[in-house]
Amino acid sequence: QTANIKLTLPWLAQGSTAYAYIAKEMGAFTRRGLNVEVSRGFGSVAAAQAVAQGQFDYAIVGAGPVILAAARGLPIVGTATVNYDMTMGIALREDSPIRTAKDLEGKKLGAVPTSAEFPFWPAFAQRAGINMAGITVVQMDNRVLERGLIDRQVDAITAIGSSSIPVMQAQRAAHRFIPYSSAGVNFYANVICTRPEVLAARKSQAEAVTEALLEAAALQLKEPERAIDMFIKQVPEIGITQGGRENARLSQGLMQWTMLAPEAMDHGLGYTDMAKWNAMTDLVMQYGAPNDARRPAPESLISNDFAGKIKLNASEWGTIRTNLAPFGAMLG
Amino acid sequence: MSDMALPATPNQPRLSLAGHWVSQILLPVAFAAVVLGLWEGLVRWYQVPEVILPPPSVIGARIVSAWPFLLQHSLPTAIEATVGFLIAAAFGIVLSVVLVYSRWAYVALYPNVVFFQLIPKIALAPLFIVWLGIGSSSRLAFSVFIAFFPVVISTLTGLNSTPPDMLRLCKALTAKSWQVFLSVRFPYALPHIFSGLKVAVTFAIIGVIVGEFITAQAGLGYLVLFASSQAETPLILAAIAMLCVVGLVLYGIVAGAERLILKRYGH
Amino acid sequence: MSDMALPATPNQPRLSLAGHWVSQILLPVAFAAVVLGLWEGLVRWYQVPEVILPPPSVIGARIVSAWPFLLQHSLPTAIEATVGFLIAAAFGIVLSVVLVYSRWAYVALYPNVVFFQLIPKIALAPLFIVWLGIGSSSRLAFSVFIAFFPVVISTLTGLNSTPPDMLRLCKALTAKSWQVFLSVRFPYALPHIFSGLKVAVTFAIIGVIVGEFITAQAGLGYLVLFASSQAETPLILAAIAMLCVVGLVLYGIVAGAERLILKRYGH
Amino acid sequence: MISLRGVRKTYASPAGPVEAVAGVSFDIKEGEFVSILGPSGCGKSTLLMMLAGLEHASAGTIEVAGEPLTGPRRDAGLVFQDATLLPWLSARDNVLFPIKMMRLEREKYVARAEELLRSVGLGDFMDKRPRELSGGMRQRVALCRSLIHEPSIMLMDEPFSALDAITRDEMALVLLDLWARHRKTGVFITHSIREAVLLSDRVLVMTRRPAVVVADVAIPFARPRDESIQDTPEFNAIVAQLRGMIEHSIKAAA
Amino acid sequence: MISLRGVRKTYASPAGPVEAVAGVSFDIKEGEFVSILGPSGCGKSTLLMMLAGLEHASAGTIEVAGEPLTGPRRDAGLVFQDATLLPWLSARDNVLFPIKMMRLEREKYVARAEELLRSVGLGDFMDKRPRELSGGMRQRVALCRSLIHEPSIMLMDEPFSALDAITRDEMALVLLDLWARHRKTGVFITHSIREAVLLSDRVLVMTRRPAVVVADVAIPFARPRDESIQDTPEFNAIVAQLRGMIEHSIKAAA
Ligand SMILES: Nc1ncnc2c1ncn2[C@@H]1O[C@H](COP(=O)(O)OP(=O)(O)OP(=O)(O)O)[C@@H](O)[C@H]1O
Ligand SMILES: Nc1ncnc2c1ncn2[C@@H]1O[C@H](COP(=O)(O)OP(=O)(O)OP(=O)(O)O)[C@@H](O)[C@H]1O
Ligand SMILES: [Mg+2]
Ligand SMILES: [Mg+2]
Repeated sequence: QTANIKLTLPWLAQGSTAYAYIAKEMGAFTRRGLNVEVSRGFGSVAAAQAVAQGQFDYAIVGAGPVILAAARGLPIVGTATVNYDMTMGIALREDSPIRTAKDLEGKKLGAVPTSAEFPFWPAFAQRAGINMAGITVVQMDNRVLERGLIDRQVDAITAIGSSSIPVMQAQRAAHRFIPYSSAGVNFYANVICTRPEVLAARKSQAEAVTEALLEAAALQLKEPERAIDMFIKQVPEIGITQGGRENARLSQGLMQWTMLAPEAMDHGLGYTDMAKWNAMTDLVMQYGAPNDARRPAPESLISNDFAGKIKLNASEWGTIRTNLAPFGAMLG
Repeated sequence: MSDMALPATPNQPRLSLAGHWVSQILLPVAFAAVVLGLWEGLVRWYQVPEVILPPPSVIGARIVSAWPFLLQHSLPTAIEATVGFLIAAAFGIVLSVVLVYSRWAYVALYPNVVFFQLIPKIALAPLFIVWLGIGSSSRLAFSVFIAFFPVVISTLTGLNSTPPDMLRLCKALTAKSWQVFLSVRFPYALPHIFSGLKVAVTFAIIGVIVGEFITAQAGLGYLVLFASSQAETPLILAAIAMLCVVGLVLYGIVAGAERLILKRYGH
Repeated sequence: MSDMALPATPNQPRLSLAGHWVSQILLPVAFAAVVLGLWEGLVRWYQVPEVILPPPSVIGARIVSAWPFLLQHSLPTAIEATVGFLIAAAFGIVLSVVLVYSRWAYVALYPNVVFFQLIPKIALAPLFIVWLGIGSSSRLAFSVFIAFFPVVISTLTGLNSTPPDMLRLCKALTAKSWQVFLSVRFPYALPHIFSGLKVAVTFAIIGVIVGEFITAQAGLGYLVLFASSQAETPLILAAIAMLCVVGLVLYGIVAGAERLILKRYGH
Repeated sequence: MISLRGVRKTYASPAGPVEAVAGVSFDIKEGEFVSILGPSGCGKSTLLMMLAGLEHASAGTIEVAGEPLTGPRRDAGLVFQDATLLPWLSARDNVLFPIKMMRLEREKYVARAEELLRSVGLGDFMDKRPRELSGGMRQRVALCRSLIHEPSIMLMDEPFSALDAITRDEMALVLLDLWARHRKTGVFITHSIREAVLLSDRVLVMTRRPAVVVADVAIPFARPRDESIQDTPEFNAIVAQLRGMIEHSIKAAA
Repeated sequence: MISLRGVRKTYASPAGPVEAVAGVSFDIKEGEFVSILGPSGCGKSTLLMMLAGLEHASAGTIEVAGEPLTGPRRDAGLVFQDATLLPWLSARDNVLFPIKMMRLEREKYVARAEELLRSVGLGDFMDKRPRELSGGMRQRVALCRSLIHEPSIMLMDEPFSALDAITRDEMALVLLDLWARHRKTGVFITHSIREAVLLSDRVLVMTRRPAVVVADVAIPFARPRDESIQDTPEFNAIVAQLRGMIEHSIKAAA
């Protein structure tokens, strides 16, 4: 018999999380006896909360929110890491006089407070040696963030590259991007997670969900154009918007660029480097967490039990790297 | 200013003077057309980019090209708004009846109802999601929450506007409470109830849309948000136009029901 | 249900019977206290996590601890809402006067005003930011946009409710239009204008908050959103409580002005 | 026979107690038509409500046929200043409204309702709604309604005050005629001296609030009466006498 | 002298033209007090508005002192059924309202306003607002207001209809007294035959809509008059005669 499962994304359906839909379209769930309902999310933090509260069985959210939720004592646990960089960073207009992170001093910076990169802006600023005192941070809604940059209402925005860059491209606005990772502030993106009690009680189901998603991610890597077609079949509104397909292609490519990491290439898709996770936990505890938070032990939060089963060979990785090169350029 | 005119009836100034339905329908439509024309002209003249403000013709074309899609997304919005409205109406009317028949409840609750009527309830929308999750139940609950208060307040006004002599007559005839309610108080309250319901239906739609902005996977609010995420302003405006249509249709249904029922109840 | 009572005046049912101000103030406050107590008790009993629903005591503590901070963020919200309200009131009244004195404008514009009154304007909020930028001007414009229509509609009703015989008298005395307006029509319209203004002030606040949700660097809407990003539910609720206070204060000012002016104008 | 003995009524109001009726004693005989005259706000309506059992006397007793009155009397027919018809019911259904409220069998009363409507000249208007009727017609419907359940007493609180003078004169004749047919006991409150004299067997005059009865004048005209008596010197003499009493009582109070 | 010759008035209404007044001709002499009686909706108010120059006659002519009337007459004083006082002005300021609207100098008229108010017994109420006054008092203020600018004609549209019968009788006496002092030409619309007879030099009777004048009855009582004439046989005879005419005209039209 099939199990009914609810899965939430961190945000609207985008190329960067398209494998959730592609897994449905290619039958990766049904083959495993799963009937999965994929829901759009309303922010990483909220998605992590929603899964902890049992409104969903599974979620795909960034590592930061997973650690933050755990630090607040919410029951949450990761099963695999799909993408290895949130592509957090500072987006600029191409003609911007800001060349380096230091140049941000004294400027106006737009940000969406509920988005995942916002809490780590101070971490980036500190490590990049920026004096934050003279910077004005303007809170903005997702719906107007990029517009504000293009219209010069702000000098720069903090952004998730895989979301914001496609939007700017669609408006033919050339951009530059300063990733947080350039200052060593780096977070895993897209961790598949659930509640500990689900993992304990239905281990095989958790494994099946993880595998199905990774299988779809692999297909996405190997056949990006077909993957987009499958995605649009599941989410027709992507097709109806004028730049929808292009947006999805960009978002997918940008997120896939982060998969060209030793974790996936050497150990197989879904693999987590526990040392990096430990560093991310430190970052969260230092910058993102409230005073009453308790540091969650990395081992209690994530494991490689289900990861690494799907591997691509070197020539496949080679082709993929060539295909993805333009996206890497966009991320600065 | 033209010369002071003397309206025939105080509340419908000079419409009667303005003559036939032709001018009453044609003129406002013509005015709207002129505004749209100006919009089209100015946007084209100043070459305003489409992301900022597309001309009406582009929005129109987008409505046509996305029509089945818009229709499909109108459905959940319309259904949720309708259900939210109906629940708010039922709850609101029932609470009013309780308040009218129980003096203590009235004194204890009414000021609190007024208080809620005054506060900016929209700020609570995100919490509904936290409490009730992202399903339609939280959108419904929020929509009920904001549509509820106008129903209570106007139903109470209505139930309290029965002529006192009529109530005296009923009392003298030793009528039962429920008889008085069904045959006298409630029918007398209908005009007030409907004016509350008309406010409630527009509020219910606002509630659903705000909810859809936050959580939905379908519906016109979702579509607006989705189109925003793609910076597709023509689709945003097409969805908003559709939203206006849904709003007017639902309002029209309530106003039509009002007409029918008030005709029956002879006010 | 208690026995049917006979209200002395139709619109103030049994308040007079309920007796003194004590019960009229004490009872609702007691009721609110009971609700808060239940909330506190249930949340503690079921150990609901604070992120989901903190007990009132925790919210209270948060209000105390964040007081200077809350106060500081209340200021921009209150100021923008006030300015938005004032602009909406001024524009609304001026437009109504034009409509009342120009028959063509009336016929052409009034149905369009009603149309705008009915549509869910909230969906247009992000476009205001796109058009007017992220400064306070876009929040103000949006707030004016949604607070404007109730002012127009009720001012029009008011200006058209002068007793026709009074207008006949003025005409017989060969009074000038402006004299009639200043000495008769406008003062007669005041009760209606104020009922529109009371709606407008609550709408203006909603407009500013929705605007702040979309973009702001300060203000209570910003604070709610910011607290959401930290999943700090007690602070969200503290900010919302503050918002209610700001809303009630502004409403109270308008209601107070109404009282004063209607006393002067003897309605 | 109805007897009032030392009836008082004091209302509680936010500004303190209001004494509306201050010690009234009189009798009304079976089948007698009594009018009550008095200045505005003197307590006439209060007195009528007490007679209907809708208000309790604060002191004193009201007895109906020797029994003290304790609650609403079902055998009273009420008529108010505004016709208070239900706008959504036809004239016929409005007349039958008391039957519904008293949970009696409608069928038994339909013929009587139509008969009553015909007797006041509304035979062709039975299916009309109140808004399709003139003020006078509406008040005729209210009169029929007050009689439908064969009450033993009609209590009328300024039933014709809202009508224009000509219609009002007509209505007095309609009532005179109705009363001649049904001969209920009648209590009729009015501000019009002429109306009181034309209709009544006795006229009571009340003072300003708190009300007491200052005059009890018998009207000697034979029944059946018609409008022509209004032009007789006797009629005008009684009117002049009553007017004198009222003015005197108002001045005495001031 | 005011002359009406073949005056008609047809209103345009959504349901087609409504003929309100259908050919009326009569004269009103300087200083004469004329009452107009007629059924509801027959066109009396319309006629009065035409006399005030506020409505144009659809056909026929209205001449004042030989000059055709073309627009509002500033020398008319108007009184309506509801006192239509401004609720936020004191009695004094309400009386002075026409002065303000006519852009005349207030100071010159304050004394006259107070004098007028005193003459109707409102000497102690000049600073009161309308809601602090009784219905009769409000209507007295309206009468004073209509006289403040020394009009040559008073046009009164059922000024006492909204009052109760006793107050109404009082008001008729107030008006009789005012008129005795000021002796304006007066046109007085009423539904009350007795009121018309008590006040007027002439009574015109109009038919149902479209209105024509069916009777023009001179009232022979000497001035100054007082209430006592109401109890005389002559008075009642004229009332009976007029009532007969009205009933006849109503029946003829039906
Ligand atoms: N429910 C009540 N509570 C307090 N005072 C009341 C109440 N009902 C009536 N009164 C007061 O009692 C007095 C008498 O009122 P009532 O209505 O009996 O007078 P009335 O003679 O019928 O007057 P009118 O001629 O104006 O109808 C008035 O002063 C009124 O204000
Ligand atoms: N502005 C108008 N437009 C259309 N019809 C009108 C207008 N004013 C009055 N009428 C109609 O003209 C007729 C006469 O009205 P008018 O007010 O002159 O009657 P009236 O004799 O004063 O009645 P009442 O005794 O009720 O005051 C009525 O049928 C009325 O409906
Ligand atoms: Mg009374
Ligand atoms: Mg009239």
